[in-house]
Amino acid sequence: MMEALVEFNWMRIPWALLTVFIVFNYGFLMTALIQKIAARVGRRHGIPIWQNYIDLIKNYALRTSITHGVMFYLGPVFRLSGGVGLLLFVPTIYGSDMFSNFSFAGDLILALYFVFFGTLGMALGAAESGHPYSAIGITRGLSQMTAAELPFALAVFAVALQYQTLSITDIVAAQQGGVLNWTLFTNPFAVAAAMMSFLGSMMRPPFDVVLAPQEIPIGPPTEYHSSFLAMMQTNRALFPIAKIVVYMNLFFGGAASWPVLFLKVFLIYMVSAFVGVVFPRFRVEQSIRWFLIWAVPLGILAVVLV
Amino acid sequence: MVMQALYDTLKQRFPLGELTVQRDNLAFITVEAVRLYPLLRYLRDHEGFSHLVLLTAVDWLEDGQFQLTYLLNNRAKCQDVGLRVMIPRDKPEMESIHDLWPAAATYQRELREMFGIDFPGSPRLEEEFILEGWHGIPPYRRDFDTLAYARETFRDRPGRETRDPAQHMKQQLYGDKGDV
Amino acid sequence: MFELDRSQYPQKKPDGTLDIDLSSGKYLKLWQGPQHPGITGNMAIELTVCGDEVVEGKTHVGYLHRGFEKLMERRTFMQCFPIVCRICVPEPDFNEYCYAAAVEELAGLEVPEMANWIRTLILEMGRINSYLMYLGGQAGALGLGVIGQWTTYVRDLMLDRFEELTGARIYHMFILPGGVRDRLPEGFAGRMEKALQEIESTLGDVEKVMFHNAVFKKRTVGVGVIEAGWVDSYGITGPNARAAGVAKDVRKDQPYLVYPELDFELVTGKDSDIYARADVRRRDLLLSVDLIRQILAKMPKTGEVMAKLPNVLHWKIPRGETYVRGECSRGEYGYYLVTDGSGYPRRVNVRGPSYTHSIALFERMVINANISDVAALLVSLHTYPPEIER
Amino acid sequence: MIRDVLSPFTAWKNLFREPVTIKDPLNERPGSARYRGFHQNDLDKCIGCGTCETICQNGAIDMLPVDGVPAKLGDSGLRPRIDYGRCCWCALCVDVCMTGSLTMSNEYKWIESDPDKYLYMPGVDKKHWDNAELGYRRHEERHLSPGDRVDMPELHAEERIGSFIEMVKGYDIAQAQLEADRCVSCGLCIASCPAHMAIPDYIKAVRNGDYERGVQLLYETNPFSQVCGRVCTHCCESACAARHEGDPIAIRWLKRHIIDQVPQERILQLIGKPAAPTGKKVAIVGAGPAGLTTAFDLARLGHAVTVFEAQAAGGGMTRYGIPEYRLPYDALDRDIAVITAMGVEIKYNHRVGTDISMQQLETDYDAVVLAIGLHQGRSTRIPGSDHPQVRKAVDLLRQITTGEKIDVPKSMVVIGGGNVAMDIARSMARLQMQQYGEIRVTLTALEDKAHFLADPVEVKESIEEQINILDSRGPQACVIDADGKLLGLKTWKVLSIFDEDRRFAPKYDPADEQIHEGKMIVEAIGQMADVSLLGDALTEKLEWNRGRIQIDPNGRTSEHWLWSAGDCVKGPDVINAVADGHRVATSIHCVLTQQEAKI
Amino acid sequence: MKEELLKRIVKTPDGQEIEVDPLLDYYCQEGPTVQPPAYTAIIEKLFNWARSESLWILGFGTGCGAIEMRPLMTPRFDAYRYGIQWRPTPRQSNLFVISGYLSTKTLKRVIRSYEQMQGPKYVVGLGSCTINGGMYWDSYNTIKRLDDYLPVDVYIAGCMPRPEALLAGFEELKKIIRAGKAEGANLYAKNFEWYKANQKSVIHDWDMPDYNW
Repeated sequence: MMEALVEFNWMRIPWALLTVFIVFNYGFLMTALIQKIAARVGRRHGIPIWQNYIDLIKNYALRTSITHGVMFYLGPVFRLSGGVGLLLFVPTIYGSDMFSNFSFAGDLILALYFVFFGTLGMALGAAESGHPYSAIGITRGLSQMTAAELPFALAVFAVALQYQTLSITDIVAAQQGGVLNWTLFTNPFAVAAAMMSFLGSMMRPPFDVVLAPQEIPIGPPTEYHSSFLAMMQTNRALFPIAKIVVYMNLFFGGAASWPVLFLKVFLIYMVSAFVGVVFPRFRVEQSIRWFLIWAVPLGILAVVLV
Repeated sequence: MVMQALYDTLKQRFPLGELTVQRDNLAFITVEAVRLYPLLRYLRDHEGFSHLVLLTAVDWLEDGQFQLTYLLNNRAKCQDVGLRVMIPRDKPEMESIHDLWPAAATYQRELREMFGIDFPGSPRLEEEFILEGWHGIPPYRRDFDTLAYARETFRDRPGRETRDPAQHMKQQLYGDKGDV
Repeated sequence: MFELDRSQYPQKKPDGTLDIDLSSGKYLKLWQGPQHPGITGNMAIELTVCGDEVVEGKTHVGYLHRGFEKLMERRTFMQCFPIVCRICVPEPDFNEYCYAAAVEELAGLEVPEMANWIRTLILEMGRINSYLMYLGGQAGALGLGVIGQWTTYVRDLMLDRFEELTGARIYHMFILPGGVRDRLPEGFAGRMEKALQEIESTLGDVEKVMFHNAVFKKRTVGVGVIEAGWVDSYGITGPNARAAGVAKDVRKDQPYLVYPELDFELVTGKDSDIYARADVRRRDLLLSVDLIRQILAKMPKTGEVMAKLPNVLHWKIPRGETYVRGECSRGEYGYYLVTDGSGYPRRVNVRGPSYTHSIALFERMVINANISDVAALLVSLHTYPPEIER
Repeated sequence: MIRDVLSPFTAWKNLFREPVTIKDPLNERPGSARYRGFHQNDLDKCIGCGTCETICQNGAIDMLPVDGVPAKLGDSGLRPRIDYGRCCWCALCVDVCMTGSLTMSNEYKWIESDPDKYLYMPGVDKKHWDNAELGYRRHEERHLSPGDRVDMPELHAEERIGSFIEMVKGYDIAQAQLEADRCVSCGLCIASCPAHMAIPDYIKAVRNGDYERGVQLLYETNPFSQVCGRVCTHCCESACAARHEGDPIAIRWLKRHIIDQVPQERILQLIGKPAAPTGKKVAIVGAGPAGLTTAFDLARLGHAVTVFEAQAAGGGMTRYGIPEYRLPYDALDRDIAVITAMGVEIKYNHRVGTDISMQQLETDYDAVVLAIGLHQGRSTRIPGSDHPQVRKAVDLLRQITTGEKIDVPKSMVVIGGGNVAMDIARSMARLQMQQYGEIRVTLTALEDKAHFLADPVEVKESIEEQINILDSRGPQACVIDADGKLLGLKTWKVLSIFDEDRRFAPKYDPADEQIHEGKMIVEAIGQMADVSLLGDALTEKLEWNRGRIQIDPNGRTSEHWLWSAGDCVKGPDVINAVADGHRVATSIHCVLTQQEAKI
Repeated sequence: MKEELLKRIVKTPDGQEIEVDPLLDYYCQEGPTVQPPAYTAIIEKLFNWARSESLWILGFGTGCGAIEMRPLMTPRFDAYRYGIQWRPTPRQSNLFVISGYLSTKTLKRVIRSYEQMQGPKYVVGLGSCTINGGMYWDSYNTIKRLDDYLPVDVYIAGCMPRPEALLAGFEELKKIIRAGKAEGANLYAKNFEWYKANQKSVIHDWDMPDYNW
């Protein structure tokens, strides 16, 4: 590791930025596509595929914005840096020199940290906005997040134990050589626990009580607007994909090329949409209970089995 | 006939006023204000009129009276009876019935706001219900002129004018012809 | 195992009111509405919450108050007819019917039979619309948006039928004192049948996705229970009462229009929770579909649609008062009309079922509810604010 | 449980179904056939009655003049302008429209940044939906105001033919209120009434049962309500908005109804006392409607009025020209009694020209009004028309009124197709019935049935009374036998009446010749004034216009002291005579008071 | 004024006492200012295009017209196709659809919601009642002319306008935005005094600061 730092290849920085750029664009298009697919279930066409770009420009183009304080301003920044950070410290394309980013420096723990980092930053920022809906959203978000992270942590623990490493790159490497080498098949319980957690962290029903437009519209980001919102939109394209990349790397054999990555990310993303479209949302204590009853035992089982 | 029978039964217990049978299953009975509460309770507990359909008021400005109408429904027999209570317009006050039907409190709040009729003891009577920041005559009273109020409070869009056909024809066809 | 004992909050003052000191920091005042997507229309609820639990709720209405009852006092009997339907947007026809029936009763007008059939048809079509809207809203309040997409679509099919029959989508203004405006257009029954089939098939999907849904059940079963004893004290009518097992339906109790000639059984439920109410409404919707089929099959082919009216420009009605009711999708809808012999109503009072449901009843039910359930609870009472404040 | 988890996923089947979205909702969705969209107005059909404005509960409709649509009788020239900032598309205006001109298209999109642009005059402001085929139309039957007139109770032909009893019974209160209820109070009729009576107002009085108010309104514009309530030519009814789709309101009968409801003494109280005397004196020649109206007006203003009447009773042509079954004499007497109660002195049996000269009047009075009517019948001048049994209708009618003995023929022929012809035919029929028990009256008219000059009701009633009406027959000669006895009338079929220049030049078909049997022939083809009373000097001095005295718009002749009014200058019509009387009275009053001021 | 808006001393859970003046503490007191467009015309053009293609409607059904919003956002008309979306919070919306009549009570909330929206923001008046009072022209409780209280960009006639008419209205609004003429927010800032005076003349219990973004 130390050598790696010494031999730091400065070319990695533009490559990393390119990664961010590709992922950002892919994220925009893919979320739009998923929205279109969900719209199809509702028997309509849905937004144009480029709608996210327009919305982004629009939000940056707004002439006024107000702030509720420093933390309010920092909230989206934290969120975005959480997203970017996560993306940069996981190997996006396995085996690719250009798109491995700084994964040499980051391990599972760091990734987990980044997953949580944005949420916490957001919590601080949104709390500053002073809106009761934000506050309620945050309390719900944090408690649900905690519950949802628990099985994920267990799954990661199981995987780390299984492959005896904390390096994501190594974990991916261990899964190469055929579909059956994927953690999905080598440790299905861990994957199941992690996917349950994944559902919980994607802010889709049945675990979207944090946003819940019908009761606390729309939770933490209630007060965010203009460029703050634009920043969060950007993050919304990056962060889920970064997270999915982690999942993909840990459980689904990683991706050795962009097309494979696109496909796998899309499919994993679709899992949450597939469930989300057809279920209403749990109350917060119901979802916590659900995680504790269904996901955590699986996680523990996974750890135990390893 | 059924309603007449009910009236006769009630008459034995309470002094009642005029009976108006509107339909086979709907009648209105005039009652004195002081008799209302026990009568309502009797109707609810002993005659099966357990559903308070509505409670509202009518402003008889010319007679200086408010008419309060309590409409009760007997679900089993599918009958309605309306009790009319006349109270003086200059001292609009009536006994509250919120303890007979909790839902009546809402009606009483509305009457208080829209007619200015007081129901001492009814919960949240002082709170604004429908209107906000209203001053002046309660709007449902007959002497409140909504058009005049609207004209003076809000602005209409200019550009409107109209002619009376007869006047216009007079002016066009014969108004200043023939006469000196 | 995660239920907290909250019985200590809030304490009661000696006079029975709740001792809520906002500055203690224990409680939070939370407004939902009027600008709030979870609220059914333009109204507001003011919640005092302690943690996730509501300790007190107040309904605020009046955002849609236009003073109909006052405005009608300065409009002639015919001029009132276009404005009454505005009292309830999603199901305006009951206003038209109840108002027309009250006027007809006091003026002694006999309505032609054909008109009564068409009126019944319109009322049932309106009921379907209203229920479809409700189903979408109920699912949407819990985050199941796709139901709303489907039901709004099939509701639109019904609106198309409304449009060809009455000439408007929302405010039909078709039932006027004396009868209805026109007969059914050519080939109406066939197109209606198509729409009904689409509605039925969509309802099948709705049943699968919404009613046989584990999460939906989790959120609604046992939540928001109306006790049977409340039905009378809170003036509960319609599906809310029927879901509590009280078979109360004006269509059966005091049959009006052509309901005596139609063959139907009341839909009732037992559990009186949100799920039961939704289910009663779904089955009631299917009943309406059936009723429309019956009406179209049984209705006469020809006949007058309007009674002979006097010149409506100076139509005077002798002194009298009456109350006319109908069973709308939310419960008992009624018009109390007082005339004084002039050309204008002396007083009109509109009894919308939401009046008691969304204020007295809701304020009672919301106590000790979870904040997350408030929107679903309100929707499950199926309230339309404009009929509360008029 | 498992089912509850899995069954929601069935929703995903929609992924493979085509969305139900409308591709191009902006263009693909025309409103339905009954859609209540934006308004259309057929400007030619619209009569500007303003009923739409009256019914609009939103106060959305204004009535405004439009370039190129002049006001004319029966059309106010106003057209509705709708404020789409008020309209609620309830279509009550369409339902209530008296002509069906106002309709709605099925267009419904109108976007505007400037809210002031929503004042819209359908038909005038050109829009792309002006000719839209679909859209809301009124139901075939007009529901909101009844279209059929309340039938007037009348004597049946059998009952009435034997006597001169008034045949029209008059409405009772319920009937009158029903009829008055039909009125939409648009006021289009006022302009077409020569006297501009306040028609909607007095109809309203009937509706409200306020007959005293009604009488007051009537007397404001017409002292001959008894007469006009029976025999008025009711131009108003031809301008009535209700006429377009249904019967016009029976304005005439309602007027009669009002006056029938109030006792004579009460009428006198209601119209009040005349003003203080002015000391001015006015002479009026002729106690017909024009003369007496002038007299009434001037007397109320305080002038001393003397009326000179050649006959033994007042009323002029209304008494001597209109048969009793249409206008009973006591009704006429009641009207005249009100006028005399105002202080008007009527000198009966005073024939100006013989009993007193015009010069005398000129010197004795401050102003003189000539209201002598049209009492001379015109002649056809066909061969044999100088036979003693060939009579003029006016003379015969006068004889019937005065009760002179008439030699009633067993059969007779009437020439003429106007109201006078009907009157004489029906009068003679009654006399025949009384005397012989059967009716043999033939009426020949130049015009065909569709163009009869007489009131259609008169024609209908005449036929009911067994009068043989023959149309398109041109009289050619009175057939007289060798003994000089009148046998009948020879007529030819009329081919056309007017030439291309609309001049009177009848063409006949001599092949179609008929002889109508009759022991008497009555000419009823028009009347003229008997101006012999003027005297030569005055006749010379006055200016004339095609046989009538020339007058200015106020009825003043070329002589400053002489006015002329009524049939003799305006042609035969009661209500016109009344209107003329008002006009002349106003003019005289004005002149007299101006004189006063000068002194 | 409502009790909760009065100045008061509040005791925090940890025993501190703080003075709270809700009108000052909870709201911003600064008035709105006119916001200039972007420096270069081409950027502003791009921005205007983006603004026009991304209309986020505030989910506030102020009147009956709201009922036609649902069909608009659902399969039949699917306004999402046209870049129209629905937002539950005023902060994130830039199009306020006033769906019909406004009672004075609602007007108060509408003003607050409008002021909380970020500029440039647009207002669409739906139906007759926003133009000249509509069928409530003689009501004591509804405003008659929306443009007295808020700057309005587009009106859609009808009672109520159908979803198709709404779409046509939005298309018209897009044109106006693209042409750079939808400067309602600046108009509001410029004529702030006039708007406030109008608002206060009908809202009798004015218990909020003059401007509360």
